[in-house]
Amino acid sequence: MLILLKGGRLIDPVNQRDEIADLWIENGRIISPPPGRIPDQAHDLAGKIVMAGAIDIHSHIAGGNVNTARLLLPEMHRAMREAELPFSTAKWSTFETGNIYAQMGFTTVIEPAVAPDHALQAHLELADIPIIDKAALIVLGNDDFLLSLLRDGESRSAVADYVAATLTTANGLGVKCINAGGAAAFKYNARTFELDDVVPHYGVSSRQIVQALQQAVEDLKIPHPLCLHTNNLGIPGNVTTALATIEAARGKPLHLAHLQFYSYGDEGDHGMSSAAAALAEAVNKAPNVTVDVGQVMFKQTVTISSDVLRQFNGASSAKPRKSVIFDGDANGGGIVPYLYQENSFINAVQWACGLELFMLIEDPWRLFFTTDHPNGAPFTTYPDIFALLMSRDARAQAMSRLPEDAVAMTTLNSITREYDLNEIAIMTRAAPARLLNLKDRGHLGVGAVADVAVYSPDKDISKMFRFAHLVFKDGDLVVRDGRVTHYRFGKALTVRPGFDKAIEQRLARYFDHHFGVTDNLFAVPSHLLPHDEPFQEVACQ
Amino acid sequence: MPMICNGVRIDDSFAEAFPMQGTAIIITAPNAKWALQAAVTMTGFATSVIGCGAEAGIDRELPGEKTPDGRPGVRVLIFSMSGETLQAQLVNRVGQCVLTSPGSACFADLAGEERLQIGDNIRYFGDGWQVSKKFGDRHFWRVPVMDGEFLCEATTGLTKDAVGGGNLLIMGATWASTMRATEAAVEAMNGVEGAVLPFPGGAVRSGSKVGAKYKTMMASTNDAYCPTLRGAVKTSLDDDIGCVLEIVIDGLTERAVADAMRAGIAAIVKLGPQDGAVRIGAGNYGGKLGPFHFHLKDLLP
Amino acid sequence: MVEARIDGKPAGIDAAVKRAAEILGAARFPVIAGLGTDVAGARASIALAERLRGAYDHLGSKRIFADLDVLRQAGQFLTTPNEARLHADVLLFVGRDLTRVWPKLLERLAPAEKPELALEPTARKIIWIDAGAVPAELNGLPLVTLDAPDLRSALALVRARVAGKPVAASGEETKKFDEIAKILNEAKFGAAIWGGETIDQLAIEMLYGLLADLNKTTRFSGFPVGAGDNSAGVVLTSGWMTGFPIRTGFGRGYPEHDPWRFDAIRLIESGETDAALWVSSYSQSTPQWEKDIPLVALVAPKTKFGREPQVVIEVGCPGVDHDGAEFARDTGSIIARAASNSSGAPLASAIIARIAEQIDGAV
Amino acid sequence: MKPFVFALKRQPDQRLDLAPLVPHLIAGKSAAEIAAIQLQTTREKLTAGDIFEIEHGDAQSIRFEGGSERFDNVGHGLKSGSIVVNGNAGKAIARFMSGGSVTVTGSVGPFAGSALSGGILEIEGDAGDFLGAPINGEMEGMSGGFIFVRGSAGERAGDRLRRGTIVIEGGAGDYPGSRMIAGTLIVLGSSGALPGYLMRRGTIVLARPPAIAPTFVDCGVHQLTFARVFARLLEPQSAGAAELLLRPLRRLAGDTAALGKGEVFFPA
Repeated sequence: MLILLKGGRLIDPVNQRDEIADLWIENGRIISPPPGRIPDQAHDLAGKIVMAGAIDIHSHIAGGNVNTARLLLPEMHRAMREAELPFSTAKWSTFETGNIYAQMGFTTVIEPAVAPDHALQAHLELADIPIIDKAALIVLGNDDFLLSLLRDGESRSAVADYVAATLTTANGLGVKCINAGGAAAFKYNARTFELDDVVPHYGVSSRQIVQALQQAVEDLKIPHPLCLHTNNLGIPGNVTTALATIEAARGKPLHLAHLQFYSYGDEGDHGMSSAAAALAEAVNKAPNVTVDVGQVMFKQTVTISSDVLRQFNGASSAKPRKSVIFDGDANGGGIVPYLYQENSFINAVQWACGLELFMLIEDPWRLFFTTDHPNGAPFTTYPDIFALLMSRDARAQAMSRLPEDAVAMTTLNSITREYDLNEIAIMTRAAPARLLNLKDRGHLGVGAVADVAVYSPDKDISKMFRFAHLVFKDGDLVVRDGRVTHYRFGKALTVRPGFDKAIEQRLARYFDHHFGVTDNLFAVPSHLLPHDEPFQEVACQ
Repeated sequence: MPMICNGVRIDDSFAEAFPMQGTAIIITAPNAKWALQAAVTMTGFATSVIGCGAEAGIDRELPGEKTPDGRPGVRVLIFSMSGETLQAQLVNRVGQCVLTSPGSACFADLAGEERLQIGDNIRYFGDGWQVSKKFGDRHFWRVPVMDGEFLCEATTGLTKDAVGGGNLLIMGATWASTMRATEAAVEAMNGVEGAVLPFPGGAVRSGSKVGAKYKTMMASTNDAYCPTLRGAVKTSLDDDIGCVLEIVIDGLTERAVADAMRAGIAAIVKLGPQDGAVRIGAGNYGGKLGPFHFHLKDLLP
Repeated sequence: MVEARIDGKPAGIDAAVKRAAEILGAARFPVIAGLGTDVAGARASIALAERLRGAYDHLGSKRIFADLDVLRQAGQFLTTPNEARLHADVLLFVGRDLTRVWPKLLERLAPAEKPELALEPTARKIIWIDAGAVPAELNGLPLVTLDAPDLRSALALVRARVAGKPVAASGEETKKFDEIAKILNEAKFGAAIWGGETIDQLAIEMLYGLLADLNKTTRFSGFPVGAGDNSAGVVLTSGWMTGFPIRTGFGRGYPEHDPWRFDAIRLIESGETDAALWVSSYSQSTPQWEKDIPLVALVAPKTKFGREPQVVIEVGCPGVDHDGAEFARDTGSIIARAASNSSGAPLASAIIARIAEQIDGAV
Repeated sequence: MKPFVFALKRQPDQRLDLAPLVPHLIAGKSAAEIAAIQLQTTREKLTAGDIFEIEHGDAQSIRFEGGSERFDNVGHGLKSGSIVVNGNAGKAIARFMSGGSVTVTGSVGPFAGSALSGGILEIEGDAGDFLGAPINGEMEGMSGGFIFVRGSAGERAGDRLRRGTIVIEGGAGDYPGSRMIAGTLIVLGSSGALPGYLMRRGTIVLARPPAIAPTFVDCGVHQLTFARVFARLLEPQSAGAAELLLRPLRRLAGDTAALGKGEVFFPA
C-alpha cells in the first residue's frame, strides 16, 4: 500500500528538517516521493505537525512487579467504559497501555527492569501490549552469581560472558543495575547502602559492581549504556551520591535513570531542597553521561521499583497504607502506592527538581523524557508535562498552587526556557533512537520504519499531545483522531552480543547446585509467546 | 428623674455591657453532690477576667433525665474576652477540676459551628490509653483514671454572642437590708437560663471604676458609691443609703442578661424599701465603651 | 486420536468445537470455570470470556483469595524458595498439610543443609506451627513444633509474644510461645511458608503482621505454597490482561472484578449463569456445582463426570503432552515447562481459540 | 408529597445494578428518562421501565415495592432522602452512603453498608457476610453512621470498621469485628468464633460471646459512663442494645497481637 501524508510540517531533527513537505510510505517504510504514482491512501495534513513515532526509554509497563501492583490495587483501576477493542478500557492492563501510548503517538517503549528469572512473564506481558514495539532491560547487580564472580576476582571476560548469556536468555535490549549491591545487603539487614558500602558476604562495593557492569556493557558493544538506578534514591541530600556516581563513571558511557529522584539537597527548615541546578551542571560537563528525568506530577500513583531496600524504607509513607516487599532471587522489588500532593512541601520540591533538570540540562540529545512511569507519575501525564516544558506561563500557573516555601527551595521561578517542537522531537524521538542504536527509527528519512505521529497544533499543548490526529505503526494507520482503530502487535527488540558459550555450562552447574533447578527454566521460548516472531534483533555496535 | 416602683427608686440609668465569648458544658457524676463539687471547683476563682482569665458560674443543676449519661449533673457557663483565652481556661479548669473529681464526666452543652476543645486536649492525660468514641456527630474521649474512666466530649460549641458585665447596683440603708435585697435578686436571677453571676454568691461589694491614680491599676474602687467617702468625693449616694452591693451578670446571649436583670429588679422591687433596697442603679462608663446598654427603665416589672 | 464427545457420543473435533461455540454463544451470561490450564490456555479463556461477555473463575479460588485478599488489603512480604533455601537461617512452617499440597517442599528448601549465603552458616532452626505428623526429613534437625488446635489463635499468640505484648495464656503455654518468639526475633533472615487448608485469610493476615513486626528489627519474609492447577499463573495472566485477578466478568463490556458475584458455583447455582465451559488440563477435576446447565468440558483424558456434559474434548497436559508456560512453585515465577512426553493431544488454548473464532462478532 | 415508587413487575433473570436509582441521580429527570435508565449487568439490556412500574413522586423518598436478592447496590452513595425496599435486596446495599436512610423489610446479601460513612441503614431481616466491610482492595470499612440489623448477620460483620455504630439484634457469624480500626459493634444474639481478631481499636459488645482468643486480656468488670451515654443515645433505635450496655460488663483488651487498643465487652 502506498500512502501519502500531504503537506504537513515535518519536524525531523535527525535529518535537520523543519518544513512543509509530503511524506510517502510503502511496505512499512518511509520512501522517496515516487514520481508519477498515485497513492492508495492520501491524507491532507495541511496545518498538521508530523513527527516520527515517539520512543519512551524508561517506563515500567510489564513484569512481575508491575503485575503485582495491578493485583495490589484493584480498587484503583475499576473499568467503567465499554471497550471498542478487546480489553481497551481495562485499566492498567497491557491492552490499555498499548492503546494509550499509541494515541499519544508513541510507537516504541522500553520496560527498564526485568529480572532474569521473570523474563518469561515480562515477555508474555509485553507481547500482549498492542501496537507498540517494546523491549526489556535486564536487571543485574544484586545477583549471587555476579557478586561471587567479583568477590572471587574473576576476569572481565567472565563477567561479560555472564552478562551476555543472561541477556540473551532473557531477550533483553540492555542491562539495568538497581541500587547495586543494596538489595543483596538488605538481605543481611542493611537499612542504608552507599556507593562505597560493601555487600556483606561478598566484600564488594556498590561502586565496584557498577563499574564491572559498565565495563561488561562496553566490552559487549551493547548500544544502550548501563542503565543505572543508583544508591540513596529519594533521600534528601542525595545529590552527593549522584555527583559521586557521575565521577565513578570515569568518562565511560553511563545512563543515569530518573535523575530527578537524586537531585535533592538537605537545606532549609524541612531538610529538603533542590540541588537540581548543581546536578544539571555536572551532567552538562560529563558528555559520557545520559540521563532521563523521572518527572513527578501531582497524582495518585504506585511506586514500583526493584530497589527493594528503598521501597522497604518508603513503605511507611504508602498511601493507601499497603505494600508488597519482595526479596527476590536477586533484586526482588517493592510495590508502594503513593500520592503526590500539591500541598506537600517535599512533593512540590520534587516536581520542581524534575523541571529544573529539563530546563538546565542543555543538550537534548542526552536528556530523556520520562516520569519513570509510574514512579514519578503515570505515563498518561506526558501531555501535561510537554505543556509545562513548552510554556513558562503553564509552569508559573502550576507553581502558584504550590507551597511558596517549597518553590523558594528551587530555581524554577527564575527559569525562562521554553522547549520548541524541535527540541521535543529530539528528546522523544531522535535521541532515544541514537541511544538504542535504532538507526531506522526516530526520524522521517527514507528507509526509516514508518512509525509516524501526526498532531493537530493546539493552544492547549496537552490536548495536542494526548490525542494524535493520526498514528502509523510500520506504515499501518492505527490511530485516527486520537482513537485506536484496530490492533496489531509489535516486536520486542533485543540484542544478541556474542560470548563464550562455556559460561552456559557453568551456569547450568550453578543452577543445579545452588537452586536445585535447571537453568533453562528461565528461558523465553518464542513459541510460548502469543504472536509469531516476537523478537527483533538490534545490532550491537 | 428616678422612677419609683413599690417605693424603690430606680435610676434612669443603664448597665453597660461588653461582648464576650462563652460556652456551656454539663458535668455529671454518680450523685448530685459530686457533680456539684466538680462544678463548684471548676467555677471557683472565676469572678472577673481581669484577674482570673475567665468568668464562670453554675447555670443550673440537672436531674439525671436531662443529662447525656442519665446521672445527676450541673450546667456550667464559662466566659472570656477571646476564644483563645476561653480555650485555655476551659481546658485548664476541666483538666484540673473536673478530670480530677471522682466519678465525673464532662459533656458539651452548646451547639455551634465554632468549637472549643475539651476532650480533644485532655485526652493526652491518657498516655496513649485514651479511647475515642463517636456516635453520629458526637465525639467522646474515654481517659482511664483510678476510679474507672473519665468520659469527656471532644469539643463543645463556642458562642461569640455572649455578653458580660450586665449589672445591678443595689442600694439600701444598712448592710443587712441591702443584702436581703441582693440575695432575693440572686435567687431570682439564678432561675434564668443561660446567665450566671460570677461573683461570690452572686454579689460583689467592691464595685469598680475604670482606671486609678496608680498607673499599674486598670480598675479601682468605685468611690462615688463608697458610703465612707460620701463627703470626700463627688458621691452618687443619697442620704438614706448606707450600703451598696452589686450583681454582675454574664450571659450566653444579650437576652439572657436582660432577663436576669429583669428578674433581679422584680425581686428587689417586690421586697420593697422597708426590708430591702431603697434604690436600684446600674454601672456604666457613659455608654462609650460597651455596645450593650441595658436600660433599667426597660426592665421594670 | 483426539477424543471428543457430543451428548455422550463420540464426535469429531470440528463438530465438538462447533457445538461448544453454539452453546456458549447462545448463553446470556456464560462462565468459564476450572481454568486448570497454562498461560496460553488462560489467555485464550479470558479472551473468550470477553468475547462472550461472560465471567471466569478458577477451581482453586478459595485458596487463591485467602492469599490475594491479604496482599491487597494489608500487603505482603514475599520471597522465593531459592532465597529460603540459600539464605534462611530460620524456617517457619505454618500448616499441617504443606507437604501434601507441595510434596517437593522439603526437597526444594533442603532444610538439613546449612544456608549457603548466610553470613555465619549454622544449622537452620525450624519452627512448625500446626505441624501434624512431621516429615521424616526433619528428624534430627533443631525443630520446634507446636500443635495448634486453633491455628488462628496460635499465630496471634506468636505475634503478640514476638512484640512482647501480654496474652491470656497459662505460664506453661506462654513459655512455649516465648521460646518460639525468641527464635523468630533472633533470626537473621527468616522465611515463613504457609498454605494448605488449615489457614484462612485472617490467619494469613496475622502472619503478615508477624512478618511486618519482625522486619522492624531483623529480616523475615515468606511465601505461600498456593493452590495447584497453575492457579498463580492464571491469576497473573488475568492481571495483565484485565487489571484484575480471576472472578472477573465482562457482562457490561468491560472487566468487573467481583469475587462474590463471579464465583462460578454461585453463578450457576443461583441460575444467573446459563452455560459453562469447564477447563481442567492438569487433573481430572470436575465441576463442583449441582445444578444441571449446558456444559462444555475441556479436560484431561479419562475424566469421569457424574453427569455427561453436552460437549467433551480431551486436551493435553502442559509440561507433559506439550510445552507450556506456567507458574512454578519451584522458582516462584512463570517458567517455560517443556513437554516431558510430547503427544499429539490438543492444547486447551488452541481449542478455546477455535471456539472463540466461531462466536458471533469474531474478527 | 407521595413517594417515588418502583414496583417490581417480575423477578429479573440477571443481577441488576440499582446504583442509578438514588434521589440525587433521578431528581429532575422525566418519567421517560428514568424508565430508560439501564440497570443490566449482562449483555441483555434491561431498563428501569422494563423491570418496574414507575410511579412518579418525591425523588427524596424512593420506595421499591417488591425486592430481589438480585438487586445490587441499592442506595449506592445515598446523600440524603430515604429509600425503602419492601422485600429483599442483594449485594452491597447502601454502599458509600453518606446520609439519609435506607430501610429494607426483608433480608440482604453480602457487603451491606460497605464503606458507609453517614446516615442510617436498617435491615429488618438478615444481612449476609461482610456487613459494613471494605470490598476487594479497599483498606477501610464503614466510617460513620449507623447500621441496625434486626435479624442476624453473616461472617465478619464490621470487618475493618473505622467509625460508626453497628447493632445486630440477632446473631453474628464468625469473626465479628475482624480487623476493626475503631467504631462500635454490638451483637445481641450469639456470636461466631474469634470476635475482634486483629482488631486495632474499637469496641465490640457481645451479649453472648463465644470463647475469646488468648490475645484478649481481662481488664475486669465495669459499668462505664460511655456505655451509659451510648445506651441513652441508642435507646430509641434499639432498646435491646441499650439494655445490654447498662449491664455490668467484663472488659477484655485486645487484640494484643495487633495494636491491642480495642476492647470486647460482655455481661459479667
